[in-house]
Amino acid sequence: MSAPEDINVRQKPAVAATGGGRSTMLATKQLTKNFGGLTAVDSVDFSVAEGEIRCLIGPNGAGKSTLLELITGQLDPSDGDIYFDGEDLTGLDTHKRIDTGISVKFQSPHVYENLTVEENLRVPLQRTDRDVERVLAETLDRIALAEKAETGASELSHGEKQRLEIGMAVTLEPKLMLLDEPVAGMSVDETDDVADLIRSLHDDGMTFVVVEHDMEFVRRISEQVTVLNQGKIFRQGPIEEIEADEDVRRIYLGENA
Amino acid sequence: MTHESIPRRSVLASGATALGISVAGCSGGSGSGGGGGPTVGILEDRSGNFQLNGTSKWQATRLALEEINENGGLLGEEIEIVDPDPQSDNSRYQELTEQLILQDDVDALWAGYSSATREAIRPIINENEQLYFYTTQYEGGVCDNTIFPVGATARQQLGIVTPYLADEFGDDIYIIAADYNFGQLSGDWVNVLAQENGYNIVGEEYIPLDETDFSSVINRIQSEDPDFIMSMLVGANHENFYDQRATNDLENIPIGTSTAMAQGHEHIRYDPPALTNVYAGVSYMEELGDLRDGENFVDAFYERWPDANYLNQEAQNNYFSVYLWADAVEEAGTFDQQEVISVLEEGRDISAPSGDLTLDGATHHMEHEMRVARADENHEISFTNNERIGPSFLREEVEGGDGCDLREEDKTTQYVPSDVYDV
Amino acid sequence: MSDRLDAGSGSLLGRLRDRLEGPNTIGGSAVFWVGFAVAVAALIAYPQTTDPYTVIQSSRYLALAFLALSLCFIWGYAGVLSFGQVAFFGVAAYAFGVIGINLSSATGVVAATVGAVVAGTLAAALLGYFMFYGGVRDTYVTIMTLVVALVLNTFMAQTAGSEWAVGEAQLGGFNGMTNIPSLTLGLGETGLVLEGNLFYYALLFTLLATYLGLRVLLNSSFGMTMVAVREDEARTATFGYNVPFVKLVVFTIGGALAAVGGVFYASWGNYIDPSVFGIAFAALPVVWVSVGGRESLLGAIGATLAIERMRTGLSSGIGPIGSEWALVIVGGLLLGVILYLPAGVVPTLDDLVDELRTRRTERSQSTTTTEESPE
Amino acid sequence: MTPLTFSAYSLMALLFQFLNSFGFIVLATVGLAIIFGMMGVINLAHGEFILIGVYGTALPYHAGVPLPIAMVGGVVASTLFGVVVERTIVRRFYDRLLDSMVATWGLALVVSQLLLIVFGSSLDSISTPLGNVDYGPFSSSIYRSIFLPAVALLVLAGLYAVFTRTEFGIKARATIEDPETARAMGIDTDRMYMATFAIGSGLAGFTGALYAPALGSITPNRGSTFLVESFVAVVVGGPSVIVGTLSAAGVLSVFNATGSFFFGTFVGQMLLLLVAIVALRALPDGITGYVKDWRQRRRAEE
Repeated sequence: MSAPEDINVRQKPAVAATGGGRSTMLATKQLTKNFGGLTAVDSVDFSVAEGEIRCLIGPNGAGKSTLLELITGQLDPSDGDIYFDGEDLTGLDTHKRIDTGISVKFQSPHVYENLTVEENLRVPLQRTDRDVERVLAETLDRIALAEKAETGASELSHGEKQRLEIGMAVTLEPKLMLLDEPVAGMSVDETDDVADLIRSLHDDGMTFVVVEHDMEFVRRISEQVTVLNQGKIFRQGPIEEIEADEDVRRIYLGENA
Repeated sequence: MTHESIPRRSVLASGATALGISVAGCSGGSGSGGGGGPTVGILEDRSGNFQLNGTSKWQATRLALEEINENGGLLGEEIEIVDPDPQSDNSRYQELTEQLILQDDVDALWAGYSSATREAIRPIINENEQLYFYTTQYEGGVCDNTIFPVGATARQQLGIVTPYLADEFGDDIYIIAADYNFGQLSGDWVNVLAQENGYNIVGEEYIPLDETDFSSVINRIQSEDPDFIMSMLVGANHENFYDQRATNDLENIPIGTSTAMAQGHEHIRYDPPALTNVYAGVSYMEELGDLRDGENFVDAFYERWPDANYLNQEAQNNYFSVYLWADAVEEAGTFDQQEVISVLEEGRDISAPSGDLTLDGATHHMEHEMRVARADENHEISFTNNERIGPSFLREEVEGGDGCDLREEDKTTQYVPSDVYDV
Repeated sequence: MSDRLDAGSGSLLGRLRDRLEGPNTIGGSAVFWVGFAVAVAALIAYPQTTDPYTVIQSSRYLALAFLALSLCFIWGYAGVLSFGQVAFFGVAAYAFGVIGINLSSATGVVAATVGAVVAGTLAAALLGYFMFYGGVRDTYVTIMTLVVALVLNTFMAQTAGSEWAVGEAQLGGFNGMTNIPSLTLGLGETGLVLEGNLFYYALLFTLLATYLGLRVLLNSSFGMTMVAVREDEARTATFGYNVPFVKLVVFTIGGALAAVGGVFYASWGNYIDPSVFGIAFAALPVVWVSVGGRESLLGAIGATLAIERMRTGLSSGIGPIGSEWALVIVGGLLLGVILYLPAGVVPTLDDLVDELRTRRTERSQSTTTTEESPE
Repeated sequence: MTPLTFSAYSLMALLFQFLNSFGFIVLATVGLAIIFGMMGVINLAHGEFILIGVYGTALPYHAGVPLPIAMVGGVVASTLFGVVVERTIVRRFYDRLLDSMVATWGLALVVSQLLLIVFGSSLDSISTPLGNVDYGPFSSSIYRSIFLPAVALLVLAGLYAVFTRTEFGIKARATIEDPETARAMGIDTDRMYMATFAIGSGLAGFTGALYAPALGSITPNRGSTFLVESFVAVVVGGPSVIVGTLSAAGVLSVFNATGSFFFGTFVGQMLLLLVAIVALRALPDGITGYVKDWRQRRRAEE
């Protein structure tokens, strides 16, 4: 599968990642989540500026997925607050948070296995004011699944499911997109496709938070990286700096090295 | 104690029918039976909640009809029997009643154990003016054009047993009864008897039909310490009361009942001493045998149904009422239901295993031979206090004392004690 | 076999079929609709060809079919297995009785019909709100609905005393409520009493309209939402759907369907008793829908008619098999279907037909290509 | 009816009433709770499993076997039946739990009707052993109010030991937690499911055996006697089998006993059901689900 040709592939990020002159889009204040005796997310102040592609890395169990689930309301925080576009999301139901302009793709593919690709896309799309048939065709093209529109989602490959899921999240035209391991288990080609997809959406003005292990992939899409370890923000900064950081290497990169 | 006052003609007729000698001869008229011969419908439960009582009723009805057929049928024709199993399910009863009336075109119908079943099919019976025999002992008061409730009523049963116990043991009564119409109305009747005779009701409670645990009931009875208990408990769940009574050594408080023993034969199914000192007001129990000369209904029953559990009070009602109907058909010379009802409404005497009974034409109820059946510590049954009791409530008390007379006016109603008494 | 009669022609029929067909309902071919029309015609002609009893009996089955539709709708399409749909059926039946007995005119019966459906629907809405906004899920919903039915069973069974009356209407306890009026259309004192064949037709057309209406609903975007909720609640919430609300709406509609059935049922026998809330009756809709196929409205209706007909037939025994085997056969059949046709009879048949058709098309295609290749 | 008045004796009667109710709910529930809690299968034939225990006890008893030995017969019968049912029916439904309800409902119909066909409309009842204890004007059955609740507690304690202390229990819990990992660790999950189902059926049979002499009439419909209480208790108890059953039985029997003691049996029944509904609304995952949450929160605060 190759990405449609109209997607503009660039090697360097278009925008500097830090807040600078841009307004803060997402901010957590002292966000904490306990599971039993374990503190999965520990007093995290995490903020993302509008227009960023922020990557979130860290060893297994660092609390990355938990942080995303706290932001979307899958989990309720034990303490702390979440702000999006200046609005306090804490305590809101998931669907209300989605309506403020957040979209999410979970770690393991969560498509509707018993529906076709097209039906999968219709589910989020039918809620919007958008022209369903037009957007459907566009999105199918964009995620390169036009030929499989009538195929049952259970028959898709892992990579196709990942793309479908991103496609579903995208149809809502979110301001902020949360992606949990969008290229896990993908071939190199597929990974490239997803990277291209993210870049093209970013060019359209979408902000991203991406949880990812694949540092190659992280380098391709992002400059600014946050490292979580044991539920806390361990480091935050440009990718080069993080990669050079001995402590980060020790806790995280060492694992993969 | 009115054994001798039996009109001769009826005894001869019913005796003759029983022996298969067709008095009226073959008239050839097939009555209302659609196309074929005469048809009788039996709807009695052989599975589900009421199978214990229903099976015996079904067996006795079949026995009577088969006897008639073996002896040459009725008006020279063999009676066809339609007897699906309604499975203790009232909505199935409704459906099957429609089927038997509209499709099988039955000339007479025997159906149902509980009052709930009777009430469920009553609209259908009324709409189709179907001749219907309801044979369970019941709360009484049904006054309905085409229905013949031939079982003893609460007034008859409680009327024999309550005064007997009060005379024997004292005036303080504790009432426990099933929490539905039958139980509540039976409770009302005990209250009526108490008002009339100056008894003292020290406790009264109504228990849901699915309750099986009676410990709190027993504690309350112990707390009130009555002279005797009147129990109108119903169904397999409630039987547990008798066992728990024995466990708690409560046999010294006698129990009067209209429901135990005669229907569910608890005195056989329970080990002694559970039913010790239970006094049932009954019209019949298997232990009574057959009071007719030269007949043995009980033997015939077990010969036909070797696996049967018990021949209960209701089964006897089914049995004699089949003959009552056959007798009326013979006299009417037709199976036409209206004509048969007219004949029945003239009032009839019948010699039944339980004694010589009379059908009261005006009320469609029976004058029964009532007796008190007592179980001793070995669950041996003895009968005392024989008395002939008529349907006095419907005949003399309702409608300001005018009574209900179905020969005079059409009715499809049920009277309750509170129509007449302040209960 | 053409799959689309005149798709894209923009004709009225075409647009109608667009609304009625979709991935969520079985049966969309021209053959299906022809068969459907034939079946409906047969059902319309049926009372003319049979005796009054069979018509009355069939009416009862048709009334029960609403209960099956109600469960099929919420379980098959939104994944909410309720063991207590009979609760709304029964509430409506009792409400119909209470209002109908108190207002005995024709207008009164019409009011009773409306009031009863509203009562059943509200009861479902209330329970649904209580459960879905309270976070009660999956199996717990199933058992909670069953417990609600059992509460009503226990409660109604003890309403025997004369103090349990609403106006003229005695609730009647275990004996049930009698003298419930027959369905009537009309105003004031005069009206058309729906009995016998008329009752049958009223039921048949209401059922037909309900079936087609549900097809339209299921193939609309709301139907897609229901399916999404059934497939994955959490994921659906992350697309901005208010899942508890969707389930509440579905459950309420299900309650309304059951309520319609309850009104017909009470009016059928002019009687209702607490056994409608009992566990034996509560299990029946689950039986019908499982056998017919939970994702097939038509399957649910068909299974209701077939199973109930069979149950009645078996209660008289079949040939040498005595009536005592009726329940054994029903239970065994249920086990067999669930074990060997887990999707239910109708979806399994549908798959089979699809497969045959594909095979045939493949074969004909292969022959066509070889034979017509010169062209 | 006249409500009972307060006195030392009546409070004692209330206590025995509570114990009676508690024993009944625990024993009625425990077999169902094991099968539901460990396997997720709702066994709608639970009442019939108990009934097999009742028949398995009553038949040998009436043939002259002493009651305690006859009771063993009841347990053996229901356990064997459970194994057969698991092998032939239930194991096909581990991935379709809702369907298992339908299947077991079908099974329930077949079993109770077959019992009717084979053994007739009723078996003779068995008298309750052990007599009663007298206090003031009152008395209570020793068997129902002391023996059975004690057995109920022993059963729960035994289950706790089996599932926490034995290798089988640990394997069974691992299987329930995550079947795939358990398989990867070399646990024969298939056998674990069968064993769990057998234990659940055996316990149902044990309940039947214990209640054979406390049930009054023994008819093929008596299975339903146990059904409602057991469902309510399983749901109110929540996912943790032992603690859940214990706490649900405790809460429900307090309401049931108090209600029927002071206001009559109808109020007792209604209270039990209404408490169940309220409990479910307030604690959608049952009592143990709530306790788990609460513990987490407390630990977090520390």
